[in-house]
Amino acid sequence: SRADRGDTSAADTATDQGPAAELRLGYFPNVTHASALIGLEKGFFAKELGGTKLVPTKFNDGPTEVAAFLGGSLDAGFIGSGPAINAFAKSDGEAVRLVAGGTSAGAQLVTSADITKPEDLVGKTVVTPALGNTQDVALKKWLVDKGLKDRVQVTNRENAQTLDAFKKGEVQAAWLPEPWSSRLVLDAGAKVLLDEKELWADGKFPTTTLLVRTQYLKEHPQTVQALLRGLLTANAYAGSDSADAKLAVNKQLEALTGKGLNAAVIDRAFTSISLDTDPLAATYPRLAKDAVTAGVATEETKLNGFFDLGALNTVLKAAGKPEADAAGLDTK
Amino acid sequence: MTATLPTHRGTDTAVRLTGVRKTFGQGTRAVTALDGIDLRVAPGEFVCLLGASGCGKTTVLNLIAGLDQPSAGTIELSTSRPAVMFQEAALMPWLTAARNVELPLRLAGVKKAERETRAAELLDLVRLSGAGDKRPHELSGGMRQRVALARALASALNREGDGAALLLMDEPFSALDAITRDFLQSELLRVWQATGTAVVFVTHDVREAVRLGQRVVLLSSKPGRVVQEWAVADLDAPEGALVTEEINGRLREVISSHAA
Amino acid sequence: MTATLPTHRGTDTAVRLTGVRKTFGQGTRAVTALDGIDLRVAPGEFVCLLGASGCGKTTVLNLIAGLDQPSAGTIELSTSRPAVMFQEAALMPWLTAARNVELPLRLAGVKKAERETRAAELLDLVRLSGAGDKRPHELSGGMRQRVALARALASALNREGDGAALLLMDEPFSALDAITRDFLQSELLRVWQATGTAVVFVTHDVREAVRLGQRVVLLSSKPGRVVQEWAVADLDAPEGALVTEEINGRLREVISSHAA
Amino acid sequence: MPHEATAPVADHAVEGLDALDAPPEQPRRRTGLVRSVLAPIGALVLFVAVWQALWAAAIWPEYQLPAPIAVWDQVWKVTQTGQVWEFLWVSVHRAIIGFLISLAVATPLGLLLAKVAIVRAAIGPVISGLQSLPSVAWVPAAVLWFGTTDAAIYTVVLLGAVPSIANGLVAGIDQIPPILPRVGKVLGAGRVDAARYILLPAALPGYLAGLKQGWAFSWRSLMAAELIATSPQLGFGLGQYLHNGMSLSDMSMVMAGILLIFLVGVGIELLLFRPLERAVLRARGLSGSL
Amino acid sequence: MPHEATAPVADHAVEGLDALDAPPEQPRRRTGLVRSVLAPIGALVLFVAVWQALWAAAIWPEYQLPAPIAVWDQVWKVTQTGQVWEFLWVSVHRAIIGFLISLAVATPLGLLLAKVAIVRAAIGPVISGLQSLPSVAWVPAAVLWFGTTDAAIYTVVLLGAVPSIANGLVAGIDQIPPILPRVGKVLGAGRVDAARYILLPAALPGYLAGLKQGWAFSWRSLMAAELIATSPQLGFGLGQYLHNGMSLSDMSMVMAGILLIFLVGVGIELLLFRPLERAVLRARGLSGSL
Ligand SMILES: Nc1ncnc2c1ncn2[C@@H]1O[C@H](COP(=O)(O)OP(=O)(O)OP(=O)(O)O)[C@@H](O)[C@H]1O
Ligand SMILES: Nc1ncnc2c1ncn2[C@@H]1O[C@H](COP(=O)(O)OP(=O)(O)OP(=O)(O)O)[C@@H](O)[C@H]1O
Ligand SMILES: [Mg+2]
Ligand SMILES: [Mg+2]
Repeated sequence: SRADRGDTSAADTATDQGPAAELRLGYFPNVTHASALIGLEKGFFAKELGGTKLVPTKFNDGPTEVAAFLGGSLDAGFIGSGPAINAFAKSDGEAVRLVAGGTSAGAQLVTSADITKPEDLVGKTVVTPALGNTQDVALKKWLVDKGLKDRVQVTNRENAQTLDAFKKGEVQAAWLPEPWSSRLVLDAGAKVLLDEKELWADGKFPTTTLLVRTQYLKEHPQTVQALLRGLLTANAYAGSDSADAKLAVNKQLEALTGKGLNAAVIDRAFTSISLDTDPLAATYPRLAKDAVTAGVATEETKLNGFFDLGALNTVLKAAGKPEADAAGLDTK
Repeated sequence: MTATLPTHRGTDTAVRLTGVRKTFGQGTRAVTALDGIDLRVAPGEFVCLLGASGCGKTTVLNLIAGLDQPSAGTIELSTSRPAVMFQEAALMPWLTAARNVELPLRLAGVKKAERETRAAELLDLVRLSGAGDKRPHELSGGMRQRVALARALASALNREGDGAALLLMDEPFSALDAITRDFLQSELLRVWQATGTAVVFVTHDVREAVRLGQRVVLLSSKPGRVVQEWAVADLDAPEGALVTEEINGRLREVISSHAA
Repeated sequence: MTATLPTHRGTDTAVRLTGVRKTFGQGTRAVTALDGIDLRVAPGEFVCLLGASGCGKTTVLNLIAGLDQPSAGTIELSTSRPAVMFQEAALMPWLTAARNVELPLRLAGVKKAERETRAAELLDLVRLSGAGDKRPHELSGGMRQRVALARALASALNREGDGAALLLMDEPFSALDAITRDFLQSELLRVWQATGTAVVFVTHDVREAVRLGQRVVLLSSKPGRVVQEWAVADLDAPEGALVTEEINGRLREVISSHAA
Repeated sequence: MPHEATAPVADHAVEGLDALDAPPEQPRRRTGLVRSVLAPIGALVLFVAVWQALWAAAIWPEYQLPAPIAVWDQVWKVTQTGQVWEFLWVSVHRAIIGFLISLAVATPLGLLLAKVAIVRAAIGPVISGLQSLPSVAWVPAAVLWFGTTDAAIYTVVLLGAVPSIANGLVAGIDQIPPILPRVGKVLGAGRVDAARYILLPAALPGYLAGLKQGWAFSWRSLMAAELIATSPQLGFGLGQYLHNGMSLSDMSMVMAGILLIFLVGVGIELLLFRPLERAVLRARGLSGSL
Repeated sequence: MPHEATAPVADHAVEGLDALDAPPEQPRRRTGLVRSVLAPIGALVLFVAVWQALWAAAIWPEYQLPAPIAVWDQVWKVTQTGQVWEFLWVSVHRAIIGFLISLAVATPLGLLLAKVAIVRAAIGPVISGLQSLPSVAWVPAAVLWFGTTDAAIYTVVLLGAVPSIANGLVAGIDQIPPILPRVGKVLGAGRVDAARYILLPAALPGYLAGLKQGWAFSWRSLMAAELIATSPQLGFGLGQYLHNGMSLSDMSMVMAGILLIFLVGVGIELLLFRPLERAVLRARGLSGSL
């Protein structure tokens, strides 16, 4: 039976097999996935990957991307920190490893003008994108801290719907990632009640991260390193030539969804996010704890072994940059 | 079954067909079933229609009933809606025998209790008193035909002040044994006499036609035309046998002339 | 239609029913249609079944054909599959007349060309040569019945080395005019003599039964039982008329005794 | 004993359809009872056994194929906390209301489509086209127009179920042997009477098939609507439960959600449609293998 | 002139079904032609006119009710860039393949369900239950089991369409007058022959209704499945286009997506099912108001 055999998954026995023939890379058509969009638009990934064929796969939501990871049909992918933790937890720490950060910060609690302090939210409904996603956890934790937990309703809606509902006055408050918080502010006249940055030391917290399937990471570390080099290049490009980077992001968005964002929204969104390969590992235990506090999870996810920053640090070292810290979460 | 209804012998015809033609289908597949039919049925008259299989008898009844439109010619009726008994039983498969008989009464808005009594009487008349709560698929072929007869009679007898009544029957006794058939023939005659309704009766049995009808009309086939008519009211037995012989001979002629 | 098939008079019965009972439904709604039927048909014999409407004739044929199972008693057949002509035409509405006739041949794996020739021959036999490409709903009632007859004959004639042949017919001529009926009776007799198939033939026409059959079997009704049998092979006209009279009388008795 | 329990429901439903003269149920044979109770249970046991065996063989990792017991635990958990009754109540009552409204709209529509040639030519294809639009497509539009209210949900349900029921009725009417409406006509049925006493009962077997599909569409559309549109006003239904399972990437929760949705579907089939269908077909001597 | 164009398709489809002995079409009357072309166009014009009037009245803001012309612009845009052909190709070819596989699976399944009492008792309710599961519910499971491949998409489509087609066939077979299979039996049809020569053709009108519903389910399910992901392997279909409109909360894009999906549904109905249905019903003298 299953119990006697124990779970020896393929990942444990995998060995280095050199560069892969193919890299299936997941991402969203979203500003918080800017590194991915820039890297793809400018060909940074393809260049570094050389002979490895890059297969970009666009996802519409985190859970589907997680399913693709768990089903083995995705090798690497940009994804929000919430689903990333889920992917790790639901596979009992097997299926995936977090190899680098993607984007940090870029989430705000925006409200209608008549709400000026947290207490004004009492009796109102606050919207977040999805149950258990990064913003959902953050909002619920914040409500607990403010002692508003039972006096404020939280509900989930697709971001696009939230925008329309806000315009119609059905919704007065939402905790949203970029570019949606910017769209609410610029297109619908919302005010920022709280920037999530204020809740974190240095204003840094993970929004998008880069996951790799554990087995892939063990079999093709060189390919993962190539991907990370591409990511560094993309981030560097965004830092040095941000106007063109924004253009690149918008081009991708238009190609992927048929329509770009207007310039003001992109500009505002870019000011609140930062593209950084540091995974901010130290924040994860708090994220895991917050999920419990927020009532989204029943027990704290054990994150030991979640991080595998070997490839990242090799690449950073080669580039002469400081290594990233796994905060002790890289071992079981 | 003693219902008597006002008879309407005031108008001079119950049905009149003038130069009626009926063609089914278009183009090369067109079939002319009837061509130049002229027929007049007086109020209260009992007319039997004879003819080879496929000559157009059913088509004539359908046209009179208003279920089909003639391709040419005119049809005049003195009643708005004749009662019809189809060649098939055509019972509603979801209704019991009794409910099938009640259906025309229900459509005419007759109250439930009265409906039930009348249906029971009619089922009795066709010797199916015990089968009222059976469904069509539980009945034999002949029983189904008798239910259809009872239904047609229910429809025929339930007409108040609606011009001259008219009953169209398409081989109503074909699936019955000789004895039941004899019995129902007498019942039909009784009902006919009591109500004074005009009847157009299709049959293949020449003796039946001579026995029941006041007039026998013979149709030819391909296309159907009126070949000959015989007045057969009030004949005695030997006369009847003679006419029967004659009609049979004519029928044979018509059929073989067509086959040739 | 000159197909001759090997006759199988070797076995001593074509069909034997012993103590057959058939009850429809359960509990209070149960109807015993047949009770204690004993009947033997010799190979090549032509047996006519008579009885009041609803007495169980169709049920007997269904049991012999294996379409229903008897509630008690046994049924032995020397052929694996008798040919059946149902009381209704039961044509496949999606097939033309010719294709309907071809159907049994198709099921027996006969080649297309031969199928078509044979179907054309049979349609000719029932005087429907021109109607082969019509669909059932375009045919008159009598025409449908004749197509069904042609189909049953196709099924009966297409059996090679399959025990003694058996043909079951349920009022096959009821919707036909006298002349066509006469003609088809002769054709049926011819086919019967040529092939030596046993025939069980249900009819309401006593004269037809006496003319066609070698033996006439009378069933009583509610429940159906064999009341009496008459050997009617090779009678001349006056003898035939006498027997017909006798059978009619007996039938009348049976029906009125039931009604009482 | 789902079977015995169904009898009264069936009778009741049949009474409600008295207009259509559906008959009382005939006495049922024991083999039928045994078969209709044991066979589905047997199928279920077999299914769970295969699942368990596959899981035990550990061909797939746990997160791809959760153990049956893990799924059962999820169901048990919501049952224990009583939440399941809330989900079921919220979803089922909505589905039933939606279905009934659809029925009321689709029946006259179907009659019109089937009997009035010009209506059929003009909007027949539109109805079929509507049927092929996924419910998810309507959700954002419905929410935009009606807000996250019950109105939005019923809109989505109606857009799913009405075309399906109407098409089922049309198909049923198309198949009526033409002699029956003719009989109705000579017996004196006007347009309304013909519909009530001839067309609807004659089309009932096909109509019922359409109703089954219509119910499936209602229920699916409702789930789709609940998956996407959520708000405290709307309550917490099965679709929402499933959605939460998906958001948390919790496979056993997803499977528990699927299981619950599926059980409602099967339950309605066994408690409502199966006996109705059986009664209708039996009354016409169309028992087949029922 | 959709109508004239359909004739050859119909004939062809009928030929393909030669087994079922569908007949050649009968000559068509002019009024029929006019009616079946003009009536839908009239309905369309009326619809657009009402929409335009509502929009012009400016009762709702633009983002709730875009102008017809704005939607048309979106359609025009994707047509100009040629993208629309890609969407259509990706989606339609997948839907057709999925539908054909469903057909091949559902037909024997339906026959078994209809004719083998134990199979019906055991898995009949399961099939109906499956039908009531929303396609979106299967998406995560399908991705988990089959990855982001066509296999996942076809799984979702099959789970939607197979039960629907099978149930349609069962309903069709249930309604066959019992005399026809009896005739088949006495004419010497074995189980397979009976299915091929009697049951399937006799059930054809009901089966066709099931196929229509099955097609609707395939197409809807496909739209739901296309929300999974886009990648070079999966291509970019109509479902994705619609989803993009939703995530951009661009109402005119959403409506353009709905319009395209709807047009495909109507197109298949007009080009395939309508003529087929007409031919089948005509051949049986069941023309009704067709
Ligand atoms: N499926 C059934 N369910 C219930 N009762 C039935 C069924 N089939 C036949 N019966 C009953 O059995 C009896 C005999 O029927 P059957 O059809 O054999 O009569 P029949 O002799 O062929 O009559 P007919 O000359 O009118 O055709 C009838 O009383 C009928 O009501
Ligand atoms: N709907 C139809 N389409 C095409 N031809 C038809 C149609 N109805 C009847 N016919 C043809 O019209 C002719 C007359 O048919 P009708 O049913 O009136 O005959 P009938 O005299 O009643 O014959 P029977 O005594 O056999 O019932 C037949 O040749 C038949 O094929
Ligand atoms: Mg006729
Ligand atoms: Mg009989």
